Amino acid sequence: MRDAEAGLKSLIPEAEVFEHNPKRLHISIPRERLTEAAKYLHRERGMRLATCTGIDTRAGLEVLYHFSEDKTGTMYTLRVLAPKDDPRLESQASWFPATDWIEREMHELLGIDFPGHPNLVPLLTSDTDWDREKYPLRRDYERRNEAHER
Amino acid sequence: MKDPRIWGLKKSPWVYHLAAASCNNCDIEVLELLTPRYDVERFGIVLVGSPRHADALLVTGVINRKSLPRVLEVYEQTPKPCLVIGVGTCTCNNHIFLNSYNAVGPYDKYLPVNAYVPGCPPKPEAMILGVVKALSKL
Amino acid sequence: MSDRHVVPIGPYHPLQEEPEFFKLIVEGETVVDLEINLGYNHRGHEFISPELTYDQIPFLVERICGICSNSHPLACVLALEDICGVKPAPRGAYVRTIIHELERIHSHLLWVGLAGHFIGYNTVWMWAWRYREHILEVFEMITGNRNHYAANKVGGARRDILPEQIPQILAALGVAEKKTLLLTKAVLDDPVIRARLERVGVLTREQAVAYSVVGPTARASGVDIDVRRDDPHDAYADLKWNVPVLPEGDVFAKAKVRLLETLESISIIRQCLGRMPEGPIQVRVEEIPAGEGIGRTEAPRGEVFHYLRSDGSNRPLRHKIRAPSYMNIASNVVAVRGGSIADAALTLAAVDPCYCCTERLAAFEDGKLKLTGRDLLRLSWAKTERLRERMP
Amino acid sequence: MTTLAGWQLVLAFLIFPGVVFTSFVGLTLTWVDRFVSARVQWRKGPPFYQPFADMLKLLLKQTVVPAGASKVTFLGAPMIGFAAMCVTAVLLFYVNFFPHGSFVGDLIVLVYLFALPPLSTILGASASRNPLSAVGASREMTLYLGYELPFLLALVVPIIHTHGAIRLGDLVLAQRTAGPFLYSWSGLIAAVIVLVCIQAKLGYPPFDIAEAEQEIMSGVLIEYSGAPLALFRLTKAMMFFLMPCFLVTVFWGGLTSFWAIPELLAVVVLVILIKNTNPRFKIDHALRFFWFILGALGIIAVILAFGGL
Repeated sequence: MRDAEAGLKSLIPEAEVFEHNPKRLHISIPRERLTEAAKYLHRERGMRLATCTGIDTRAGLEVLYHFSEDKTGTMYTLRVLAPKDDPRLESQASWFPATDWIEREMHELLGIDFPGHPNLVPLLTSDTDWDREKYPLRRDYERRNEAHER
Repeated sequence: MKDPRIWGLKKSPWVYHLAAASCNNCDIEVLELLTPRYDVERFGIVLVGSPRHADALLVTGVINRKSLPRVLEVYEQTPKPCLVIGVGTCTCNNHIFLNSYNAVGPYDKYLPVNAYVPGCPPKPEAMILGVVKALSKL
Repeated sequence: MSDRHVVPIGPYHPLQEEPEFFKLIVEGETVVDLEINLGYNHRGHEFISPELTYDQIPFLVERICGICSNSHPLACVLALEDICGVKPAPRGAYVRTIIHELERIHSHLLWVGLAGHFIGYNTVWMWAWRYREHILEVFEMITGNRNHYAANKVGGARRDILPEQIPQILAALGVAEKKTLLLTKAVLDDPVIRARLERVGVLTREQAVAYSVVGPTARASGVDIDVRRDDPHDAYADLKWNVPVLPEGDVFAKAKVRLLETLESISIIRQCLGRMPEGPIQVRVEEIPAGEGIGRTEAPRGEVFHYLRSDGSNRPLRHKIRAPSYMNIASNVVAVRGGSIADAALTLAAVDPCYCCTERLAAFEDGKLKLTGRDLLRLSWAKTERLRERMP
Repeated sequence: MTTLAGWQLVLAFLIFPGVVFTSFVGLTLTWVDRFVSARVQWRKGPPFYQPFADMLKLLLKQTVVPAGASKVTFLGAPMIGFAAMCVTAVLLFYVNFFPHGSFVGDLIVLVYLFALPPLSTILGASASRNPLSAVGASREMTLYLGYELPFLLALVVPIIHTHGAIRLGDLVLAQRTAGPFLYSWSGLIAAVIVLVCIQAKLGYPPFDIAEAEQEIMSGVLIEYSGAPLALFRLTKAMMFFLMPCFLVTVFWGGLTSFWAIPELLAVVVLVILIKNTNPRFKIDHALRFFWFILGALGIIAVILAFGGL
């Protein structure tokens, strides 16, 4: 039972920890406790945010915050679920600049809203011809196979 | 001497390097053409800083939505007759990014491309051959 | 001579360069703010990879960046091995490590050349790139291509390094070491370069941690992280090398860290060549079970992060890719603020983004285009010239 | 006193010292410059006909005039510089071969003629309605103001040597009798100043501030293409030949002396070497360099000249 893991469990009792292997831990926490957990891992434990992954699953929009504890080389992944009908997550960009770009990317490619983000403008997609309602990384995005068209 | 215009273009092709959504490998290889080992200046090929002075556009990368309007603008600014030489497989057929939502197709959908230099990245010798072949086709 | 009228579009003239990747907001000589305009290279890798099978994905991710085209496939393959819990074949692990370190050498030599170009030493550029050709020749011999080596496979390496190739590798390493030592001496002892790079584009340790920067950018700001040592994969567990970390955080520290790292890489490769185990270079992996996997490796610019989620079929459900420059470039906003325009081009190049990104650069003063990318370069050279005047 | 008849003048203007001869020699010297520069970087360098091929190609390419740019000045600007260079060529050679035929004050006329090409560049750049070339034009003006002062100061020295002769013919004659001015202290300093001013007038490094990076004619003349661009480059090539001729005429004993050709080549090689060994100056730094360092040198040279050295 690593102390970071113990500290997190004491902070958020309802967190379930799944140990994929000694260096990869996945911790599922409710959506509301995200900021608390992230602040604990970054500020108290001094972990570095590798990146965040947004996945469109049947259960809803799942977002993984990958924190890396560089001293021991272990990866702590916070797993948060936002329901499809209300894709909203608290933005960490105000206190943690590293999440600024990745939240903007998830916003434009997956349609997750991040209230509290300083400037939630598109990061990667074109400024001229891009349909803001369509999210490419969602499962329902229609895939055109150019190979057959030609 | 056939048409002197063509002779002039053949003997001093000024090249402008246009990169739209490329992985920069072809761009580095294009730059390597200037280094002592390949030195394209012996053919009169000079890398110029503005499309206005260019005779040949060395294009790389698969155009993505954001860089398409800029690519067309640069092509329009280049005085004709000008060559378009695609460097790398991305410019031939969109390569591995064929089904990407952001790649809007190889150059020949928008510009008349005179020569393709396949290869990922093509060797500098292949690029020189590409430019020479494009010129000889004139 | 037919005259044709062309209507220029937009406030700035798009003719000279494409819209700026970095837009410096300046007041007089000092840079006040930086607007970063991404998206010109976005090709949607994460969208394409679920359509490909696990064998095809390394070829896709290789084309993310031309200069570190071995780090992405390696991280992706490590993620797959993380899902299946498989260890690569010992000899394959050593081959992968050798190619990974060789790429670091050629990437750092490339950056040293570009940095020289940015401060006006074009001979350093021609010189560094000339000796880089030796490494590219070695790559061509081992893997068949100058870049995009396709060297990694789930469970090991795709091609073996034959015993008769080793003498040429050692010869190329010898040249690389001699020249890197020369470059290190030339860069570290040249008073003008020191005056030009020291205290320029400083990224403090707190800022480095806040922006979670990785690689040489972090190590030059006193953050001691290196994925090869913290989360060792392949042959790194049983190799010995030291990780250069400097506290200053300025461009000079970043140059020094990169040069010292190149020398470390050369010694790593020599250690690997010395103790290459015999045996097959890959382990047969039948199928990828359902699950999640994280693959990380230390690319020349920092930690490359790949996350894969599989559902038991031969295609991934989700593939997250994060290149090191994604975090480093974001830190430029803080690094360039307050500096002079002449140093701007250099500071932005210090995080070593690929060549294309540093090309598109311009300075604006209250909305009006003031200096183009070329002007900023020339300002940078002129400053070098001025410093050389003042040198004794 | 031989004066050229009408048709001889036209012939002189078009063929011998004028357009054809000067541009031919100018382009060949440009090739020498590119070849030596390439060799300095271990490169093979372009073939000998490269500048001619560039000229031919540019002349026949399409000219694009940006909308909104004042068409007349945009296309007219390069012609001013070109015409000035042709007249200079005729005047310079005429004076050297018939020193008695030169008129009073032709030295001043030459100085003005040499000032026209930079002015035509500035005119062209500001006419092309592009923020980048406007920035380039303002820098070219600053640079011009910079080197004009020491340039004039340096020309005062030979005048003092010949006790107030404004006529170029007298200068040539004086040098034929009393030996070139270069061998006197003041003459040497003045020659060095003129050499540096030539470097700046040609826009070669370390003074190519108005042009972008390595490319020739890109910052200031970013909008130009086709024939106008060819005219600008041809003017520059002719200047690359005529400026050393001017230096040799005024300081090194005229063009007719036996040593004229080697002297010319020496000056050209010097210009190329300076070009290849110096990174660029920043505009205000260059201005300070011209006014204070070269200006001071000029005053010293004038004082020495008065002292008869």
